Amino acid sequence: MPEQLLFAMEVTLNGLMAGVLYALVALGFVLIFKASGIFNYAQGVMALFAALTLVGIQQGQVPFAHLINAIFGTEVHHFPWQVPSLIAIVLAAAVMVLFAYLVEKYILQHLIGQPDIILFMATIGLAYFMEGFGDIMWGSDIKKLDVGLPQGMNMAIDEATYNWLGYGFFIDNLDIVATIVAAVLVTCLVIFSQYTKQGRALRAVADDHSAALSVGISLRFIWVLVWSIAGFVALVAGIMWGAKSGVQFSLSLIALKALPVLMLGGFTSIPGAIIGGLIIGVGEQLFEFAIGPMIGGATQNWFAYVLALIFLIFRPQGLFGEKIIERV
Amino acid sequence: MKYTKLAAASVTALMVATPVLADLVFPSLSYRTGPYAAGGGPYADGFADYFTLVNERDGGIGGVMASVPECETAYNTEKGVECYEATKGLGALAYNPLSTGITYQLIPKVTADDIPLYTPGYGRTSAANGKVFSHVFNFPANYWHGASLAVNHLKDVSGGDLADKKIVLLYHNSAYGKEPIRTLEDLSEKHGFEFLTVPVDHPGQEQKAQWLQIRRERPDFVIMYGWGVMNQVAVQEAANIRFPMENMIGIWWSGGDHDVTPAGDAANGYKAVSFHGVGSDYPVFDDIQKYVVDAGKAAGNGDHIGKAIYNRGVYAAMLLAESARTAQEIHDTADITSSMMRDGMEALEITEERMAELGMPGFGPAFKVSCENHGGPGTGAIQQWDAAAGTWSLITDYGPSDMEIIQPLIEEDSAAYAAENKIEERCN
Amino acid sequence: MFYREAGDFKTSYRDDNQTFPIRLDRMGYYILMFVAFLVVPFFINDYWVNAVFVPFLIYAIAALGLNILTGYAGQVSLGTGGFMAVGAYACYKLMTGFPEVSIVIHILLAGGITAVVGVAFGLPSLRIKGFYLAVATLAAQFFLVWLFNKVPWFYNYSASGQITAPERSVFGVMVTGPNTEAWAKYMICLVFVVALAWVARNLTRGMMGRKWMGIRDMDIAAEIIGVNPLMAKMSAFAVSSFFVGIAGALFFSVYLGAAEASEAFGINKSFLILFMVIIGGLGSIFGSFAGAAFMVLMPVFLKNVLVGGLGWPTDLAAHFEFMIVGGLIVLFLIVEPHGLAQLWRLTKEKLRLWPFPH
Amino acid sequence: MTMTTDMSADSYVTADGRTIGGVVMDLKNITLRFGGVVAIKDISFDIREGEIRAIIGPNGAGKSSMLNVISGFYKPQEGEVWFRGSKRPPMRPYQVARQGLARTFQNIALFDGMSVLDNIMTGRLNHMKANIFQQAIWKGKAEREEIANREICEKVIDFLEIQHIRKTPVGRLPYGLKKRVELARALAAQPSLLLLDEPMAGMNVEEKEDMSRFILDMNDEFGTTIALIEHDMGVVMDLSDRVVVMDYGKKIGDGTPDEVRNNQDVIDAYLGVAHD
Repeated sequence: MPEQLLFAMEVTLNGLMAGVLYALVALGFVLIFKASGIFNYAQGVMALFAALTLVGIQQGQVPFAHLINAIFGTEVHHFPWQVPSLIAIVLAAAVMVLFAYLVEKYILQHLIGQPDIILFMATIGLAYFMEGFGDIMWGSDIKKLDVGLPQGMNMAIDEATYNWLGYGFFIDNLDIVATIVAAVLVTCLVIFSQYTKQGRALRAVADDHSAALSVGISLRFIWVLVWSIAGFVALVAGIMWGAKSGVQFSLSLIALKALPVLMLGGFTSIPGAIIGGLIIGVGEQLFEFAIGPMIGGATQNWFAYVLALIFLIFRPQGLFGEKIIERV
Repeated sequence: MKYTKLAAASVTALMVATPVLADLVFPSLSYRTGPYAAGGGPYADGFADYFTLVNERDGGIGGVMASVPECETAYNTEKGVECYEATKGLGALAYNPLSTGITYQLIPKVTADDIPLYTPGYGRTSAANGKVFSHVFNFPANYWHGASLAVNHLKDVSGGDLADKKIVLLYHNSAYGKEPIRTLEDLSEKHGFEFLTVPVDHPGQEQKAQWLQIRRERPDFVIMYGWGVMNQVAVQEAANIRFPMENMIGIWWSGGDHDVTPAGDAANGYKAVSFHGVGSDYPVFDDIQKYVVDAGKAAGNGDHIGKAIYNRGVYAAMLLAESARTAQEIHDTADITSSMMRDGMEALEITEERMAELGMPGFGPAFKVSCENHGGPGTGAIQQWDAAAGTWSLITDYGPSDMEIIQPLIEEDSAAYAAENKIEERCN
Repeated sequence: MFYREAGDFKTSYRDDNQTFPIRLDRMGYYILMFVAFLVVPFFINDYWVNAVFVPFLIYAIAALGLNILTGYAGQVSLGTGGFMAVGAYACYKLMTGFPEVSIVIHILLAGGITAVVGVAFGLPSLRIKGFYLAVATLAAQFFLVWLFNKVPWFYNYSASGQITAPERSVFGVMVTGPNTEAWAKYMICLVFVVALAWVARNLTRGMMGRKWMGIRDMDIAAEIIGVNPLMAKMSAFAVSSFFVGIAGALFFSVYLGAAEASEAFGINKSFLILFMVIIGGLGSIFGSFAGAAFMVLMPVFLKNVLVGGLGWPTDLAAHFEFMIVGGLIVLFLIVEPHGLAQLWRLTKEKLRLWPFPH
Repeated sequence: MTMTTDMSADSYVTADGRTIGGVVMDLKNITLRFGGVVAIKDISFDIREGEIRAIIGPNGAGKSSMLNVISGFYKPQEGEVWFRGSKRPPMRPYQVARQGLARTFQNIALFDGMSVLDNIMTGRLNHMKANIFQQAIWKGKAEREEIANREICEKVIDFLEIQHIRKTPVGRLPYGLKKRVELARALAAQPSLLLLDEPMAGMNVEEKEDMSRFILDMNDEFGTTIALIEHDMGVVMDLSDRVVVMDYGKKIGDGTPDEVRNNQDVIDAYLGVAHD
């Protein structure tokens, strides 16, 4: 097989893996948008905050240490314990549930019935707030996130492809884990929404707000629920991305990688988020591989958007979005 | 209207915000928030702590206390401008904004305002030409020196010959990252190595395509000009594709402790260029611990001491303090102005003895600034990361960079600036 | 009692159409203009110009532009930063390419070029609506910034990719470059702001504005009663981009003096200006100003209070600043989703009745 | 209001003395489908200059779809639309509007963010020619044009008796007034053909009487040709000169109110049911 083709295959595979990571972030957006029509810009910051909280709990950091020290002149930094990863993850998830509750109580409840753009802006305000709050709570230095995920090249794949094709493919173990986790997560979500009472309520609300209200489903509960789930998804995304780069401010910027995925897949479709993620992942990696060197490289950021834009021109509601019927 | 009310309110706020009047003011335009906070924090700590040390231990510079009003820029040019204007009025002696973008803003401004701008290891490289840039100093080394130093080192480890070697430059796709390209192109011509550039867009969380490309290209070496999250991801990805860490060499801004720690053991052996000492094994740090940290006067919480970026802040502060001292001697007054400060910087001479006196023996090169040369000697060493110990150590001496290549580039770029801005050459 | 419209009858449609139909408003406006043109320039210093006035004025232009697109024509755009970059780079190329031509012309042309680019990137709006469009405009944002960073022609092949504004003057007074007097910077921005605000007001009170608002409120109905959606949307994109382009040109040449696309015109700028528009009030000229003032002054004010006044460490202060700005945005949206402009209107309505509320 | 003259002639005079002219709009064999659903099946009818033409039929008969075909919003799969003697090429709705068509909507389609006056002024948009630069400058052509057209709108406002709400944002108005404003907007366009989609839906008797009066006066004073959809049979029979009856997308009757009233198909399909 010609070398270029092999390279293209490797890039495609890696693009798929990258796509899974994008989809993981996009998933959080879709959940909230579906249930409440809110385009939650804070999803990226939620991932950062969740990851910060996880690391903070794991390493026994004292929350607000810097603030406490600045006010009282003390020198507290760490509790004398470390928390096992699994417990830390559960605790971090609990914090995200609390966060969801507070968001519902202090923000969403007061904005019911406002136009979409106002809700969108509110989430940007929330993102700002969380950015500052996360830093004050846990400090702004880079934190190493280690929950025992494997990293680095998968040797088995490398060897197998080398023996088979004469060129060893590079696949990151972390990406494989991410793919599995994403699959499990989506399966759980599907099971939850199909087979539990709360899940059915969730779908009812996503389908028709007022109808759901009229049969006695509590919108408040649903919102807390869906924000909690989105918080948990953010935690998972934060772990996956944070394992690579350390937990730091830039983690919040992964939201920008999820937006073209959303555009492509439709804001309301979970399969759309996944397939959109894969298409964007493969598309941008292949473009960078094939065209990038000719025009100077670093094209991924904009190409993802342009790709999504081209799709949209032919299908304005996204791949899996509900068809827009115009009437007067 | 609302606007005027707000304006009135902020006037009041400004009135409240009268500065503590100290005599020698070295504003610190720092960034402890935003995407580059991890690098900005330790630097600002080191910068402030050194001046605090000078005040506490020596009773100031020439008997006059130094003050370091800090202003948060978040690496943002507009906030940088705001900070500059806000601190200018305090009688600022010199600016050190730790941002190439802000530096470009300030170059014309400081020249007009007669305040020196000090940009060690960053900023506008061609500002090393003092004939054109009267108020900008970037000693002891700049980006182009860094590129040359890296290539020199790679040449050494390749047994003195780089022909048939392939070097990739992985760079932050910004003004900063693009700086070394010309130098490296010229060096590739001179030494006969193959040269490739691979850009990474801000912020650089996703570098899969780049590293797959590097893996396909199989370069012998990778030189990295990164900043922020790009560094950590690059080190991790290099480890992932099993690129030999010792063949990867970062500029000093890619050589912080926080750049390598997230990758853990995998980062062992990673190298970076440095123009100053690493580690905390210098007497000055004991003094900082004693006079500053233990006295509760540290800018941060004191745990950055000895880290590469912290040390750079200390080093920059030391050179500024010495310049101020020089200025005091030249003008025979303890109470210097920014204009005198500029003269002091231009006349600065750092000797081995002086550094030893300051508790920083061998911390940097000995050099002398002149009217023509604001860029220092351009010497530097290579540091290497020991993941097990969690420390950097210098593995080479301070070596020279290839001024044969760099000087013409400096001349060319500064001449273009001079022509564009109708600046007449000085020092003649 | 003092603020009233009773007895302030209009006898012609022309009078009825004026911008400030209430006498007191009109007087307030004249006083503001007097202060802005004849008082402020004599008292302004470097700090106030660079930290407050010039950014406020320039952002007000950008906010006006975005408000025309988002507030009046209902097309949400997150590409403002990219379009500002177009204005800045166009201005730079013109300034360096034709140094003999006045910079005022360069700035206007830069606006024109941005308008053309804006229309090109606005074309998808014919098919794509709502948030999909908002995200689609991000394509413009990222692509334009990448382009200016990548193609050396845009920055005249300088080593670092930075663009630096050469010195230019208007009527013999330096307006760009480091030696510009504070008042000169202020005045050139003020003149542009006043002129553009006037243009924005004219466009939005006339048929153009009604077409835009028609598209915003109910696009299908608007088309059926005769609004050409292509023309309406494209004209909104063009006018909006023209404003934003001018803002970008001023931002680079007068305010910053040097810029780099990815740093100065990144996505944060797009969000910042959208903030201004929404906080100020969608579909309101006054709101654009109020929003710009709020978003420019708030951080400066907080910083001065927290760091200067209370002596907090800068990082804590900066983090609190984030929290306070974010919290205030949410609070504003909860208290008054229609922005500062609506708040102002309500205040006036109350005042109109004061002191006899019934 | 019964016809006394032979309808096949090019023009005739009604009993109340109005002159009805030749055919303005001729719809020939229109078929409209949405996917597999046939909304309109092979319908033909015409509208004459100066007449009030009603389209009636039960819910879902395809009346609104018909109106949407006329105003160019729906593109029929088959059939032709002839306007003023020539076949209409495929057109966007705004181009149709420029030919002198104006309409109101079943579910009020006003611009909620604008004042009543501005809404009505939008009706004038095809009459205002100042370009964007002239509008930006305002002084001169744009202002003159604005004032001239404002005068026309003020006449409409007087005519429909809505002076008091001129500056009120439309969103704050009650339903009946909104309907009236929408009519004003359509009227301000001074259309040669005015389409009214259920102008009296949801109104009480008094409001209906007002609206009927407006429609008649409009037709009378400005000579506007009107095609309207209405449910209230009494109103339709009183108002219109000719009536088209639709049922399940098909035309089952066409003629003067009297003719329609006596048409057996119509009685079976619609009137019979309605008056059971």
